[in-house]
Amino acid sequence: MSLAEAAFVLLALVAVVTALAALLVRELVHTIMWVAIFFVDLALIYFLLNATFLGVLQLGVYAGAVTVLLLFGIMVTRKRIFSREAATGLGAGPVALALLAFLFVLTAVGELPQGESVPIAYAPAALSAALFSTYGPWVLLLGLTMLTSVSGAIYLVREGRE
Amino acid sequence: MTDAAGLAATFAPEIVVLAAALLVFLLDVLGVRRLEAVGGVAVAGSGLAFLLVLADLGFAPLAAIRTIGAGAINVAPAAGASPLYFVSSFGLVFQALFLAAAFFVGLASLSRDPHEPGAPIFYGLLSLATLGMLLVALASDLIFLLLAIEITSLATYLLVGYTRRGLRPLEAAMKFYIIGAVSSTLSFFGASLLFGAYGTTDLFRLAAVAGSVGYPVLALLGYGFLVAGLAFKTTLVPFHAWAVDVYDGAPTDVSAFLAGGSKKVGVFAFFLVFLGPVLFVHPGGPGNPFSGAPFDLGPITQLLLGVLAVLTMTVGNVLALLQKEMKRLLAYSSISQAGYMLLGIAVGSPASLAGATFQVLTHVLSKGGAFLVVAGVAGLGVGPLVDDWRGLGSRRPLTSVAFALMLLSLAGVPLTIGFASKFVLFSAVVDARGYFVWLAVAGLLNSALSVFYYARILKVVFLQDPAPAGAVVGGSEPAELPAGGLGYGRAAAIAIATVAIVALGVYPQFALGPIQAAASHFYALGA
Amino acid sequence: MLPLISIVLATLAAGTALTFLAGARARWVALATSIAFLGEVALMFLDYTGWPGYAGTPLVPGFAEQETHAWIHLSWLQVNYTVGVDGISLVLILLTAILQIATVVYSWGESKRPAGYFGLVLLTCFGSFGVFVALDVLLFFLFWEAVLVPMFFLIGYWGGPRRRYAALKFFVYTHVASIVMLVGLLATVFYSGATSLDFAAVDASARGLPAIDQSFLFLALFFGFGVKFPIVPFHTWLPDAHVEAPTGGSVLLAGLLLKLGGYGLIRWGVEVLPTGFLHDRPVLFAVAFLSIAWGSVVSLAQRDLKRMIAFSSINHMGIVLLAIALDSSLGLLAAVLLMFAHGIVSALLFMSAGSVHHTFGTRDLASLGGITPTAPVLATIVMAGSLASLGLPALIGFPAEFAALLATWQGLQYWVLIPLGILVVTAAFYLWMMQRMLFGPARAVPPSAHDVPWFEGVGMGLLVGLTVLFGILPSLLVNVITSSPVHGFPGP
Amino acid sequence: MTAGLSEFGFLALSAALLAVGLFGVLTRRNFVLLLIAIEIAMNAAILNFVYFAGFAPTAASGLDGQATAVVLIGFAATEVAVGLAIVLALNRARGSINVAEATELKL
Amino acid sequence: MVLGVLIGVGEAFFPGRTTNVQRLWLHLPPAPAWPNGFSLVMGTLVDPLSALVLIVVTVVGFLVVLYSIGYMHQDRGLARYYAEIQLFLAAMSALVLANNLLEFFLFWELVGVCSYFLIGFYYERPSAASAAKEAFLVTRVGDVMFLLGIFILFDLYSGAGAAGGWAANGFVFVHNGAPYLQGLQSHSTLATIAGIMILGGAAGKSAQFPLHVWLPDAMEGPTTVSALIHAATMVAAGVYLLAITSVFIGFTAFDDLLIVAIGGFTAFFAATMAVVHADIKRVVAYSTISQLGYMVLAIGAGFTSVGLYHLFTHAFFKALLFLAAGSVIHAVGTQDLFKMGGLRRTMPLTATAFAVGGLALAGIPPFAGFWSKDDILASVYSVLGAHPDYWPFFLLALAAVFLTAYYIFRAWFLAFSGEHPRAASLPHAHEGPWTMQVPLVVLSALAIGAGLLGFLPGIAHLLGHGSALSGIANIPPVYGLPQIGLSAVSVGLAGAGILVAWRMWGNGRVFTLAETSAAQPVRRLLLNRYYMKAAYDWVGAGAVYTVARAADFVDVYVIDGTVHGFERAFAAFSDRLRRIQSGVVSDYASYLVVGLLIVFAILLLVAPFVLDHLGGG
Repeated sequence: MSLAEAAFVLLALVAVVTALAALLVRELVHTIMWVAIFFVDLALIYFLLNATFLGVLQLGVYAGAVTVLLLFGIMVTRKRIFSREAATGLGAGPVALALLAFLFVLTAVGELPQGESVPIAYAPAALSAALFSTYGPWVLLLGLTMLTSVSGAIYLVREGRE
Repeated sequence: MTDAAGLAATFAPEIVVLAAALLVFLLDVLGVRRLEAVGGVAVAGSGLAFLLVLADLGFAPLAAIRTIGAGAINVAPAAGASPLYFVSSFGLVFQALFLAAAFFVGLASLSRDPHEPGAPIFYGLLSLATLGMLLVALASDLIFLLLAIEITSLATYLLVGYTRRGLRPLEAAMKFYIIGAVSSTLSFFGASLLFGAYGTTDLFRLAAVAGSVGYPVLALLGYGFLVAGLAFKTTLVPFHAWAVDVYDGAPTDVSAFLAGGSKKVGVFAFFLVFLGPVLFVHPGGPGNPFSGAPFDLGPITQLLLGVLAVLTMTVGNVLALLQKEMKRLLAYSSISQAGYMLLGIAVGSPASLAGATFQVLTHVLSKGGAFLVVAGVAGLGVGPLVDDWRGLGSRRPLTSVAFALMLLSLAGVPLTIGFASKFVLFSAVVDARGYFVWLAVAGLLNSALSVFYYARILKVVFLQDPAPAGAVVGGSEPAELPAGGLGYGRAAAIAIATVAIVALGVYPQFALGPIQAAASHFYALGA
Repeated sequence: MLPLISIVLATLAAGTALTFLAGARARWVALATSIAFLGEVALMFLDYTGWPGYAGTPLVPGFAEQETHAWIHLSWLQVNYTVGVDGISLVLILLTAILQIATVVYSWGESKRPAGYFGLVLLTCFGSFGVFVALDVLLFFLFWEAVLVPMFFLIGYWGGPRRRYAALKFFVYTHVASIVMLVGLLATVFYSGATSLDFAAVDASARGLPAIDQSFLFLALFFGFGVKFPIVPFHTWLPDAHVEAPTGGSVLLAGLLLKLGGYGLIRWGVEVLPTGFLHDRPVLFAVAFLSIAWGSVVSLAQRDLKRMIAFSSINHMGIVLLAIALDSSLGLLAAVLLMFAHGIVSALLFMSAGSVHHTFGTRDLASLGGITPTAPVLATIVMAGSLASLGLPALIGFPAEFAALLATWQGLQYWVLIPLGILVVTAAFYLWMMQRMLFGPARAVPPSAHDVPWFEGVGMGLLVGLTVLFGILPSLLVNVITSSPVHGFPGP
Repeated sequence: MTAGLSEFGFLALSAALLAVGLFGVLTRRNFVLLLIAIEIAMNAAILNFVYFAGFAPTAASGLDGQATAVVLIGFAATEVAVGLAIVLALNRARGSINVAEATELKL
Repeated sequence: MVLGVLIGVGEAFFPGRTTNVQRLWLHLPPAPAWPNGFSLVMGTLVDPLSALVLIVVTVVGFLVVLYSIGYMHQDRGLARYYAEIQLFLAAMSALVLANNLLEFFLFWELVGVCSYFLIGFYYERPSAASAAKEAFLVTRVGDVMFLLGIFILFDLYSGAGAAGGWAANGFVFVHNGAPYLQGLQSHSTLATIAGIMILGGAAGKSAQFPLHVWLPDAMEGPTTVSALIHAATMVAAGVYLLAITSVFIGFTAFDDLLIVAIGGFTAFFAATMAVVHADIKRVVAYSTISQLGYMVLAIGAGFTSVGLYHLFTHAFFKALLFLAAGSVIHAVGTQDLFKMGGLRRTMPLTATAFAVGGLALAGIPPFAGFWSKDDILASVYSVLGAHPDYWPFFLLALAAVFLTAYYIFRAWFLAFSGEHPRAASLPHAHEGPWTMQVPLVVLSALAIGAGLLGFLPGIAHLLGHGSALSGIANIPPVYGLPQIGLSAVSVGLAGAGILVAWRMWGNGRVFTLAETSAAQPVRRLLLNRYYMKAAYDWVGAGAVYTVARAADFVDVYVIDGTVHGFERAFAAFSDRLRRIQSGVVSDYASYLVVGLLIVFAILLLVAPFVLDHLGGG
């Protein structure tokens, strides 16, 4: 097992654990902490996969912006910051469903691309150039989703009358 | 791609709608929030775009202003090029349908209470949602498709809750959002698995690669996730549960748009992903990964969609039978209608494609129209229950007759468009032979079943006398309806829809011709 | 040549629309439409037969008055507006015209939303006419369904206390049946590989289907048409619908709607799928005998006059089914004749039942009695109707029943004992009804009771006259029927 | 990385994240936690794109995957923003963001 | 009517002429199923048979109508009465003249309906309404059998025509001048059944056992109607049917035996019931049944013309009896013999007429009944050697002679002898107006002379030629000496009957059977008409109605109940299904995941399996 492999296993375990922790801890502020760690952890995996640009983006957007948004959401909706999520059982049904989904996806294990070599690294410059030429339509669409969400969300959140 | 004018020509309808949306927001920012102004802009935008699309489809009097040359339509992207979108006459047909729905809803909403706030955001989001739908109809790439769908989704989440008041709309928005977000996640996950399996997200390239390497489990899983994600939008059972609550809780005009418009996005996406370039045209492959037998994804998907279609029709109809609330009843009926449309996809012949598309047109006019009537009648003070509609036939005869025609159309009664479309659809399904005949039988039995609840509504509206004052059941029905009418905008929208229902019922060829042509073009793309 | 059928359709459609809009004058519009309709039907007869001096050979080979216009083109299917008549449909069209005018006249005094009432009556006749002339699967189905809607409203709005239940039941039953029928027809079209829905095309290609396919398809069609008949055990909508329907509704229901089933079975079942028909004949016979016996025996137990007549309709339509199932030309002739006869006679009976109800305020046979002195005209009409219904010679029912039973004997030998025996039961309940209601000391006669108003009398009198006319001169109809281009008939 | 373990490990990670996300959606009652669960699942999809981009057959398709991942990260943030807007509006209207309590619409 | 008499008389003077006039009623051009075309005709066939009966119908009809003018003058609804009578006479004449079975059946039904109307003339009386219904129903049973007989015959004859096709004129009795006689031998079973069916029809119309129950009840109608329809003409139509059938078609041996059996038995059976009844009209009605039995007996034994001869005479004296009884009823307002008495003093004409009728009925020479009845007995006797199984029925018929004489004179003595009416409340009786008296006189004359008319060459020719047509050319000269012994026996029996009647009832005596008498059960049995009416009522009103009620119950609760059951089960199921819409969004998400798993399962597991094993779509 190479070092990269070992790192991957470690990071993967951390990702799963933090994800579960984020959902299961009862202190909502702790949840945000776990989520932040989860996002950072994923960014590390992206680095490991030689996707530097994405790793950075993950750190900026997810670990940064999204986490702050979520924290904001929790703070606004809870009178006390350290309020606790009401204990809800795990439920055998949901667990079973999730496990089944997990197992179904795992059946594809024999058909993954053979990782003979290290992941290809792409120059961030090439990626950004492509984003504004070949993949321009995607970015345009992304812009439109943002336009939609911003205009609507602002209106929805805005208090009171016009 | 190089010629900006050419791009502008290609995207003319989308640009018009986007411009309308931006203009609405601009007016809002400038403080012009009058209903007539913002609504007028949005309605004019969708109307103009509608005409442009019709022009591009080559309708005789409009063809002079067509922006896309006939030669540029129905051309599959060249191998290697990755333009992410293309113009097909089939997509144009759907664009026309989407724009029609948007136009009707926008027009009808011109009659809303002018003092109620939120007109700019309503029309702005409506235009943006429409824009997303238009883009869906252009996609030739999975990610493009999914992102365009998300534009519509985000806009409609917000539309459902835009009144900001009242528990019901916000609860509906919450449910819509959660289920929608999970579904979009599943869709993207599916796309990622397909990307992993075939190394591309371009629909035409996917088809080409699949034709050579076959269907690994990874790809199957990817399609499975896509089915689930798109099924949410199309309200297939068991992905449907949100729809009833959302149609019920949303402002009724928004429900009309959801049922009449945005739901069809899912239908189109199904067409695009599972029919056109991808599956059925390139059957065969190396083999079944489990048994080693000759393996063909086409029949499997057909079976899957067939099962979902029957399940959807049946559950939708059965549950509609017991509904006491008008909007929820229509919502269930809308779910069952989705089953009919899926039937056309499951069969996957040019004929059934045309039939399903025609059925979509029926649904736009009839279900959308019905929700518009419900919204208008609710504005008159009639309660939410079906029983609250007692005796409306004698007090609002014209509205009631229009409503009746819409319901009869949904039930598939002759001389309405609903009959014509079901006829075309079912005959196409039967024509496919094999076990599809049983699908058609299931569809027909379901039609028979659906007549129960439509007839019940008609019975209440026309045959029962208005409840005496004071003996109000459930709703808060005043003894006398207020003198006011539905409003000119709404009346016009309902009238247009009704006329279309009858006219296309008597002479369906007018719509059927272009639809058939578009369907066969679409089918020819992958050949 | 004039496109007579389209002209009739246009007349009826325009008349219906005008009637709906005419408000208080609706009845005059309806009457004018009916007279025009009757006149046009007379023209069609002239055109078809070249009366007088008709010798049984139509001037036009095959379907007369045929018109074809393209309607819906699908890449895999051609749908046309194709209409035409032959002797069988012509006779039933005549029935439609007669019943329409009789119903309009009879209902002259309708005061509850007359415009709607008369409009729906005309609409029903419009649909029936369409069914009889349609020679295209889709067009046929379209008119078929178009009959349901007005009848639904007629029962549901103008009906008795349980009208909504009855209307819904009627609608659901018949709609389910017509769906099955449509499945059957479409499956026939597609399995046979026909690329057009025209009768001629479907007929030509479906005859080549293998027997087992035809058998299943025919069963589907039989169910679809059978519920309209109605066949036991799918008949329970009929008594309820009749009991609750207004008189005009009952008249059209019994007189016309039930005939649609018979006509459909002959035209689209037996003609199109002859092998399947032969294959399924045992089922038809069983159902026919069951219907004959059941309708008659159950009507014996009824207290409600209309319910009793409704069950007797089941009995008579059972004989129609039996006659069709015999697969003989005499049987087919008998079936059509019987449908015509039953159309007139059941209309007459339901009208008189309606008049009894108007006059005496009840249709309960247990409480009615001795109405003859109060309402001699009504009593005479009831008697005429009953006697015609139980097959008295010189009235219209006799030639039809005679031919049906003779054909049964020829086809089935001693099985004829069932319908023959049931004739006695049929006679029994009519006689019992007359004894109960018309004779004996007067009971339950309200002081305000009077004989029928003139318009009801005229409406019923018209039918009585026709009952006698066609009873004495059945050849007027028979020659027209047998000139149809139907297998086994002399044809053109 | 050699074949075998890492493939399995990667697929296990991706599937596990999806499963955890779905599990969270099914069991959590706090709207914000639901948002988090959805994001976890979304990250599984993004991870897929990044991973498959790394082993894509051609450079063009590798760029495809990475570009998709970029767009999806952006989209996820947008989606969360809309979700939070609904959270806030709901909180204002109901005083609670427990999704299990919002059952005005049912049957 | 006058025309009818002329035709009949004309026929008598131009013997052997057969006039067959017919017009096409219904014609179908040739078709695959009927290569020669197919036509039904309406025609009139005047031949000796029909002429004879036509004379009866018209003469009696005329007299009865005349009588009605006086008898009915105080009734309401006279227009209806006369219209119905005229309709009846027209239909009856047409029936007699019909030249084919279909036409015959048509008018057969019409006279039945007229009978129905006229029995129910006093429709306000529940008993009248009920009797009318009963008459129609019972004859309907016979009609249905008759119809089946027609079908069978039609088939046989059409089979005899074009091979496998339909004969051109399937039903006509006389075709090209010759009767249809061929074709039956090869279908003896069918022919036998056809004969039985026709006998059934005749039994219904002519009130033969076991379909006789309606006739006594039919006396609810006006007496004139009883005289015309239920004594002279319509009830004779059944006999006429048997006659023409035997002439033109012929019965098989078994059928003949059956006809003899029914005729002979009915003759006796009806007479026994006449013995005990107190209603003057009913007594006469039973006697009608009994006399019809004689006619049937004769026809069954092969003596068609003899049966018709009795029909001819019987029509007159039975009409006379009824009209006389009507005269009594008209005068005293009751039909109960035990309330009458001594009427010969106030109503001498009527008493005489009734006595003449009674003597004719009893068969005392030289009254009409003697000739014809004796002829029957003699002719049957003549064939006993060839048909020993006719013996019992011959004896029954002979016994009936005694009973006949007894009951009719019992009636006479009860009504006319003695000093004064037994019931004091009776109004003072008097003779009716001349319109009633003239028919009595004329009919009395006929009752005396009609038997002798048989010796007239014209009438004899009618009879003789009828028998010649029948092809059974063995009508014996029955008035000859060989039968004188038999005649003596029958006249003796009749005289004994009269004597017994006089002993028991003469001079106002009233015979009362002791309560303890062993004959009491027999009397009750007879009074209750052998409980046959009760049994029929039980079957009709009880059993059939119960079955009908049960069927109705099944219809409402089982058939419709099944429908409603489905509806309810469906509603319950649907309600359960509805509850999955819980309103909790987490549940919706879990449905979504379930759906995802279903999709996977189908894609990965089910579909490949199905497609592998079932060969794909």
